[in-house]
Amino acid sequence: MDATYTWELLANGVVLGSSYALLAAGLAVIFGVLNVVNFAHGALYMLGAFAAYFFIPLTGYWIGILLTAATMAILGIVLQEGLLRRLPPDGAFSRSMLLTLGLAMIIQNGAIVLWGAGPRQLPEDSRPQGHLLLGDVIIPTGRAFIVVVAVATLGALYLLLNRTQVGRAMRGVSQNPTAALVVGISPERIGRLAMALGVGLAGIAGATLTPVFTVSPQMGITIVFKVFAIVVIGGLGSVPGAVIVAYLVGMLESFAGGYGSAMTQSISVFLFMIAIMLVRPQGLFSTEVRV
Amino acid sequence: MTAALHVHEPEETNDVMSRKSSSPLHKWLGGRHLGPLLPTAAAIALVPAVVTNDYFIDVANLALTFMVLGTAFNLLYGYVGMLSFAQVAFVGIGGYASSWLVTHTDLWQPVAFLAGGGVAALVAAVVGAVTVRLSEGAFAIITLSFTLLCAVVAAEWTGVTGGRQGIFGLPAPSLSLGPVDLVADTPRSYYYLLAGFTVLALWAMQRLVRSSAGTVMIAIRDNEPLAKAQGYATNNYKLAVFSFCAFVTGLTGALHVFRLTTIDPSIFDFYLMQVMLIIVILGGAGTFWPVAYSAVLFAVLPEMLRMADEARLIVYGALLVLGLLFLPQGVGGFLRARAMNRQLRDMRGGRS
Amino acid sequence: MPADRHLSVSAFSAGYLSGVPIVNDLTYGFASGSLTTIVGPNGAGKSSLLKGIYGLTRWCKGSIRIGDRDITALPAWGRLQAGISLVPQGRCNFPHMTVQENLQLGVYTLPRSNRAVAVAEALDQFPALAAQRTRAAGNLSGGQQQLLEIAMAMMVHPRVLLIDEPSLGLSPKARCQIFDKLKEITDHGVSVVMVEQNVIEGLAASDIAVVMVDGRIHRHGPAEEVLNDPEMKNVFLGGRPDTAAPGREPDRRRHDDDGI
Amino acid sequence: MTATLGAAAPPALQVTGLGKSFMGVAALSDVEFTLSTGTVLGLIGPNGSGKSTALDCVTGFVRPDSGQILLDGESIFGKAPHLIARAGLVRTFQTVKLYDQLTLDEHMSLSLRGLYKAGRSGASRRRSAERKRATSWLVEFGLEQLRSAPAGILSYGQKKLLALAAVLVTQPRIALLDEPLAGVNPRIIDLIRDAILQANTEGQTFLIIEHNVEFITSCCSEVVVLDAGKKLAAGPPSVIWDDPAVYEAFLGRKGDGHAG
Repeated sequence: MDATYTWELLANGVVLGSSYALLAAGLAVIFGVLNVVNFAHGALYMLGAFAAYFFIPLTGYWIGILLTAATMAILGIVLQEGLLRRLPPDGAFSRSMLLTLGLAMIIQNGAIVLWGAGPRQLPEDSRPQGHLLLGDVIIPTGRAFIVVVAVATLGALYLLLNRTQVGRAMRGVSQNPTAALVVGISPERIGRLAMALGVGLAGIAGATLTPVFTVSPQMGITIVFKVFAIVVIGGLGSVPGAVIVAYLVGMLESFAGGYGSAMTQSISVFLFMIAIMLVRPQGLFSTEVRV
Repeated sequence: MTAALHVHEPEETNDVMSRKSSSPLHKWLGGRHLGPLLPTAAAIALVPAVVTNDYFIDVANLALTFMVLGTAFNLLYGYVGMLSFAQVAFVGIGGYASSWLVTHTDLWQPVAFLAGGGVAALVAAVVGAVTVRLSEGAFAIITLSFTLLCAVVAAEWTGVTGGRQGIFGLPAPSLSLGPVDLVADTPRSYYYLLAGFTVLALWAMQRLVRSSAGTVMIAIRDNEPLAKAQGYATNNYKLAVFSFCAFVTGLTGALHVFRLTTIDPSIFDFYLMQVMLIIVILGGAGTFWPVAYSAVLFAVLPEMLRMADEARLIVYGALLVLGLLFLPQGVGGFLRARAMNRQLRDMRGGRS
Repeated sequence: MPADRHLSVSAFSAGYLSGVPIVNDLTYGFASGSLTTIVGPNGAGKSSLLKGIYGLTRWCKGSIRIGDRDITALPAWGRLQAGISLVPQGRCNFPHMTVQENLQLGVYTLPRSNRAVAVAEALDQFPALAAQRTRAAGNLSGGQQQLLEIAMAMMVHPRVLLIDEPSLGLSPKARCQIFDKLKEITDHGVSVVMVEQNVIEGLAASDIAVVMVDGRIHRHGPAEEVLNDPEMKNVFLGGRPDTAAPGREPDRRRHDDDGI
Repeated sequence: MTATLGAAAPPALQVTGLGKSFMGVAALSDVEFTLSTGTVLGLIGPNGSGKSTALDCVTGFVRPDSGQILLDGESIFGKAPHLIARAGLVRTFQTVKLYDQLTLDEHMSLSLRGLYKAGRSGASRRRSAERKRATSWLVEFGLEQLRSAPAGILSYGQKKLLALAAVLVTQPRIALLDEPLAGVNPRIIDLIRDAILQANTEGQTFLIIEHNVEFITSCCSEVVVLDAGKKLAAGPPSVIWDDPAVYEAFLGRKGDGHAG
């Protein structure tokens, strides 16, 4: 077996895993704090990619990504305030899934109406130029940036959740909403923040892909399936679990794709999820709570 | 409520449990619950006499298809509380399996159709064996992932599914037994085929819901641990209903694609899933007939509001969101709540 | 007694469905710096009164004042800042966080600069918790968790502490500790309003008793007086004060406990 | 106990060496108790002592790590909850569980039918006897007026009664009740106590978790005390209350808390 090819697959796995990790962490934050399975995550990721597609030629790479993150975070707040928060409280769990699914369809088909179904690519001169050489492995700068942005963002997320009072408050709301209310945490404020974070992370994931791949309204569908698998394997709502599994799945996919077809890639991820569910139905990283 | 604690009227208590006896056949068909099925069947039978235009007959064909698909999804989500996004996958699996069997083997057509449902049920049994015991969220996610996986497989597994082109030019369903030779090659003749199937399927599903197993299904939805503590193998019930619904859905899928005479990976698109969701949510999850009737509405409505596919999906998405926000129990749930309030008022009134 | 610690409600109604008041047009001024215990039959609206005062019921009417300040319009966290803390029924902490982290969230509404001091103070005042600082709250015993919740509520130096059924599901030993702690808190000038099903032990520990029936105040007075009032025996049995209770003697429970 | 005629029948339920830990923290270790047919065994202990975990392990809702659980001499260790229920161990839950949309009648018949697969004969006479029993329990608990109403509308106390009735009507080998009295008023406490005593007189075997000392003293023939997941003591209530270790863990300071 060709060693360089293996290294390339490995690098590719890290890049894929970084994108997945951004998406999965956002999904896990939203689930953990709001108890909402956000089925619109893929559509929001696609919106992020389109936002970056429009921003980057105007402002350049880094500012474009920041602008995208900010725009998407604001969109997250709007969705939370305008829709999710208004769901009637009884049976809200399954209804929130259906609501976000409806939302996904509105966004996705709206994008087709607005921008057409065809793929688009960022003009050559707006993409990050050059490449990195790691041994024999060539990594285009755009891909390397995905990893850099992901690691920086996830590091910041870790610090936010574990080292700041507001992050502690977010974890608090996810563990016991009533207790959070009693110590004076405003659930509305934390809910907005969680949606802003989650959707912002999806936006960043989309934005970093824009300079590397093509952008199209359907791009969210296939990727979100893998991200859902990641979140389930990691244990719904566990942010560290989601990030670790994201890199695992990125590797798995890179190698399954490298030695097989797109079909084997998808099937291997699905089978991995099923296998984990057989052994640990609550996911790899969720903890058994004593009643 | 405490006032109820000291009232005793034992005379009243016996006739609630004893039921009026009727003919065994009537009983087996579903007894006193048969109610709305007969008028519905009569209305279905009357359509060809009233509607002359073949185009509208085709719309009616779609309405029948949606009635079965919507009701099967309602059985899962409304009655057992399983939010399964795999229903659309079973439509596709049933469609692909029956198409492949008819085009690649000499299997008698009715058997090929049933086999379409059978394959869907078998796949459901395998997927369900792992997923029915998982949390609500994990179940929803895995079933959705499964549907997306099916789309990928249908597009890539060219040898069997025909890839992105799919399988086309499917023959009209025909039943030739000796001198009898029935071919469903026009929308009108297809309507008779679908109408028979729909009434049968609705009867079977209604029979299940009103049976003692149906009560267990509701019990599992309302409180699964208690059902376990009362000796019910809840996972087996869930698996059985999941597979049964997959069978009905797969069979409907087979009939659906043979009406269109073609199948390709787009069958796994969000469109059908979204239609099923809207039918059940706006009709009222957990109420039988309102869901069946709302299926008719959502088959006819888009034909009256002619618009591009994307625009229609946006409108449907918006309807779903608005329904969830403003009519969360659906029309059926609203009616049921009203009836229950009336019943409670009567009970309270009778007591004082 | 400082007047600004005085909690009062007037023409106060609260409930879950609009137009179905569980607390019904209630007017009362809670005594400052003392332990007031609210007793009454199931469904009398005791818990709803506490939740209504803290702002957790779905709707309410009338006014709530602390001292001279009307706090009716404030959301829950605003009322907390105005000096009202609530410890609701059941477990109400963050089970996967350590005791320390729980306490850090307890001071969520305090200015950043005061937080560390408040945490240190709480650990000082609740030595039982200091010993468990690094354990996850969910792994503490029921009594310790209840103490933790009281500690979290007290960290913001409230004027009024509302506490709902602190003895629920606790052993007699843990119950005693909790009641003692509450008495100690009133000694520091904080008004404590407690809802308690365990009428006899609850009233024995308190200064003032309020008897609620059907969302209204049936009577109130010194706890000892109400406890020994024979007319109240049905209330202690969970019934209404005007109907005769069949069977049991009101002090049978105490008798049995003495006998063991 | 002495076996006078041949070999003694095995005890109804025998638990030995039961252990369970969550996240490395032992919730139960080496717990053992024996329940004889026709008796009422009380399982008591401070909160968090593992009572509910023990019940969950015995009924299959939590998979125990180690030990032996014998029902009439046959192992039910690690079996699925529905199989254990069919084998005759039928339980209630600490937080009352019901089917909100189903009627009271449907609750009773579901309960009967679920356990009727456990080898009960389906003869119509048998079934009509069961139906009569169901009706009489509903009458006894004052619920017969509401029998065709959905359980969601019941008050908390009525819900507890219905949950108990649904267990008792099946006349299980052993009825396991998790805090049947928690949160209900004394009037309903009396109803529940009388129902349990009546069923016991008719031969029903019980395992009951409860905090109510008076109830334990008057109803249980035998008590097992758990503390911190370990068995602390066992014996008749009168003996147990004199055990100093039990005092320390469960009752706290002797004679305190009853001033007045």
